[in-house]
Amino acid sequence: MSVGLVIVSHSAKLAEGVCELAAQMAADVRLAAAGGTDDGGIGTSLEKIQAGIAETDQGDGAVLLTDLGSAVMTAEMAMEFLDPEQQERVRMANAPLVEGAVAAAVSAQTGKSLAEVLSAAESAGASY
Amino acid sequence: MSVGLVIVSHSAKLAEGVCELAAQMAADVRLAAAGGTDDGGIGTSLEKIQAGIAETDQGDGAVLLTDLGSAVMTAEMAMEFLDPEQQERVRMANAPLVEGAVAAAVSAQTGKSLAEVLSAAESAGASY
Amino acid sequence: MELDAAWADRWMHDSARVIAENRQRLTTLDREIGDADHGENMERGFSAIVEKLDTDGTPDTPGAVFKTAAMTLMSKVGGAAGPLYGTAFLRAATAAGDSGALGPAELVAVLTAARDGIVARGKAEVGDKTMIDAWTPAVDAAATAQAADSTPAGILIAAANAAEAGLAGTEPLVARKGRASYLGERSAGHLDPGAASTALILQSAVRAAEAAA
Amino acid sequence: MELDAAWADRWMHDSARVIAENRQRLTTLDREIGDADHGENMERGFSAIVEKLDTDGTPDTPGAVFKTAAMTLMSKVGGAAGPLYGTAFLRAATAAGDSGALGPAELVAVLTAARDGIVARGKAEVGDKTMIDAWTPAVDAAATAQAADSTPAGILIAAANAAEAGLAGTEPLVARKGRASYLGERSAGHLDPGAASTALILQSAVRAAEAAA
Ligand SMILES: Nc1ncnc2c1ncn2[C@@H]1O[C@H](COP(=O)(O)OP(=O)(O)O)[C@@H](O)[C@H]1O
Ligand SMILES: Nc1ncnc2c1ncn2[C@@H]1O[C@H](COP(=O)(O)OP(=O)(O)O)[C@@H](O)[C@H]1O
Ligand SMILES: [Mg+2]
Ligand SMILES: [Mg+2]
Ligand SMILES: [Mg+2]
Ligand SMILES: [Mg+2]
Repeated sequence: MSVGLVIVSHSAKLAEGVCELAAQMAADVRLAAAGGTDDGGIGTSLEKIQAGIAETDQGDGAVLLTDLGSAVMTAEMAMEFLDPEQQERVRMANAPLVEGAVAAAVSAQTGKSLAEVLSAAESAGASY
Repeated sequence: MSVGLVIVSHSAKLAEGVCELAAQMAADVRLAAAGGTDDGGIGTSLEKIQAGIAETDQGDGAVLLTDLGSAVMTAEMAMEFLDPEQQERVRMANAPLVEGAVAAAVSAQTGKSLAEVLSAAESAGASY
Repeated sequence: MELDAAWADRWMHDSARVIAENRQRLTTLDREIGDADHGENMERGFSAIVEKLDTDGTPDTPGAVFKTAAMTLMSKVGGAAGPLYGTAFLRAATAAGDSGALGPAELVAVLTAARDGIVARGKAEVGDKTMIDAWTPAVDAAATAQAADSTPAGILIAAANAAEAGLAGTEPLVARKGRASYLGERSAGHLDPGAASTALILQSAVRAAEAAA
Repeated sequence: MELDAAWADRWMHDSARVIAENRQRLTTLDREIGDADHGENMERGFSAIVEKLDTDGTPDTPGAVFKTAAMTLMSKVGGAAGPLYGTAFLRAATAAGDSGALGPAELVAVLTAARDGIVARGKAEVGDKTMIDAWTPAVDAAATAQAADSTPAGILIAAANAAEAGLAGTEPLVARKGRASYLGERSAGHLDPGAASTALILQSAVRAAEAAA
């Protein structure tokens, strides 16, 4: 098993594209695309994020990556609604979406811990 | 007129999603999605990047944003093939793709210069 | 007049109506300094609240109405306003507790909790050109009115008037939170859409209270 | 034996053949430390070169063959190998100029220019676990062989053997460029796919020269 990733974006295509890209180097990592509103518009969906967490966290935890500020807020809400036990293994990365997702996916693929995957995502931001 | 943006990605969906997101706050900015290979696979396409530059640079210049390192190399090649006059107004941003694209798009929408749009993209990277 | 569950239900219905009427205006404000969807976002959220209340029947307490509003806004809005107003109503529900009708002190506690929820969620301060610039003056005015022994309706009027003034005050500000902050100096000279919807919603609370008077 | 346009044409055909034969192997290497597409990328590129040469006919000079290879690789490969080998062959074409057949010094200049093109494009240094770890020993060995008055075929053999040794040397390295660098320490213990394709291509150059002997 490994840490999973939830890609939270305002655009369904963007979230799917990030998963597509990250999957290239992380064939065994669970990646969930939580993009767009429930009715397919541009925006974020609490329900999609919750489903993404449920799908990707199979016990080793999940890292959430977000695009804009309102995605961060919706993702935070989803995290607050988790039961306390699961809350401990679901983290939001303060990282650039695409670059953080690729770095985190590779880290998860090599079996790294939640803290290591999170830090892989967050240090991806520094390489500019 | 304004500075245009070319979104260079290994994934067609990712490039389109970034354009969708950036267009929300930049209705008048020319945004080109140059994602995926010519035959629809994961990878970058010199031709799509060249077409994206041609489409977005209408005299005020264009900024290229990229996902991974090989996208950077393909984009650099596309820039080298431009005629010298156009070369002067086409720039690659050293910025996180999504965050840089949104910041650059908003900057272009408000009529900023090529240098300002580039710097908006590049300082988006710093906010982590 | 009592700030009971029926009042809270009327508040939500009146909000849905005025937001629908002002959809275009809110979206136009958001076009200037955002992504032109605040009207649609808010209408989607409040029409879903009304639908839920109409289908399930009015809950027993104001707190339960706020809880319904919170959950609905969180899942339906799709923009920043969803988690922000959602958290506001969730905190308001907690502050209202099981009370069947809110007294003056409870009302101030509810408004304060709502504002604090928005701050907890969005980390905005007064002057950042957000809905907080309507909420914080509203909460302060409510507390002042309550200290002066106003009725609940009087407290709501004070809050709504202060929110309206707060909205007007957002015009010269440079945004430091939310999408508008991408615009930097260019965000000055426009009203904040979220502050505008806040003023509308607080005016609805007044009308809902007056309807029962 | 002459390193003329016919040689360059045979070189490209032989490369296409061995790359197709080694597609699986290159992709397996890339699966370990990359994205499992180097075999497909290279086969797509070289089969397109061959198609172009067969359709248009062999150009007049080695330089023109390299130019065709460069343009085709740049537009068809889709991965890092595209701009890297594309730039290599473009610089090789420039170094070859209008020469009808490459003498020993020209051959070394062509190989050096190719390697320098890859460095200019990818900024890798020896030891970064990339194709440069095959190219730089190859160029050095070619220069040494030429200084010792080797024939063009001898120079190519020296280059190919050094590339093969360079490939083997990538195994313990930790990648500092390209996708494999994402893996950090975990990239050690695997051969670099691009160094493997480089060794194959330089061996093809030898065979193409021997075929004319
Ligand atoms: N961090 C924040 N804190 C408080 N209010 C905020 C924050 N971010 C945005 N807002 C409010 O949300 C409003 C925009 O809401 P909306 O258009 O629905 O969301 P979005 O920006 O996601 O499209 C802004 O006008 C502002 O009042
Ligand atoms: N910056 C670079 N400099 C030199 N060679 C590189 C660089 N980046 C990648 N490579 C080479 O490219 C090879 C991978 O090629 P390929 O799989 O076609 O590209 P991609 O990584 O885009 O999928 C690597 O094995 C390495 O030899
Ligand atoms: Mg909006
Ligand atoms: Mg929005
Ligand atoms: Mg590869
Ligand atoms: Mg690839």
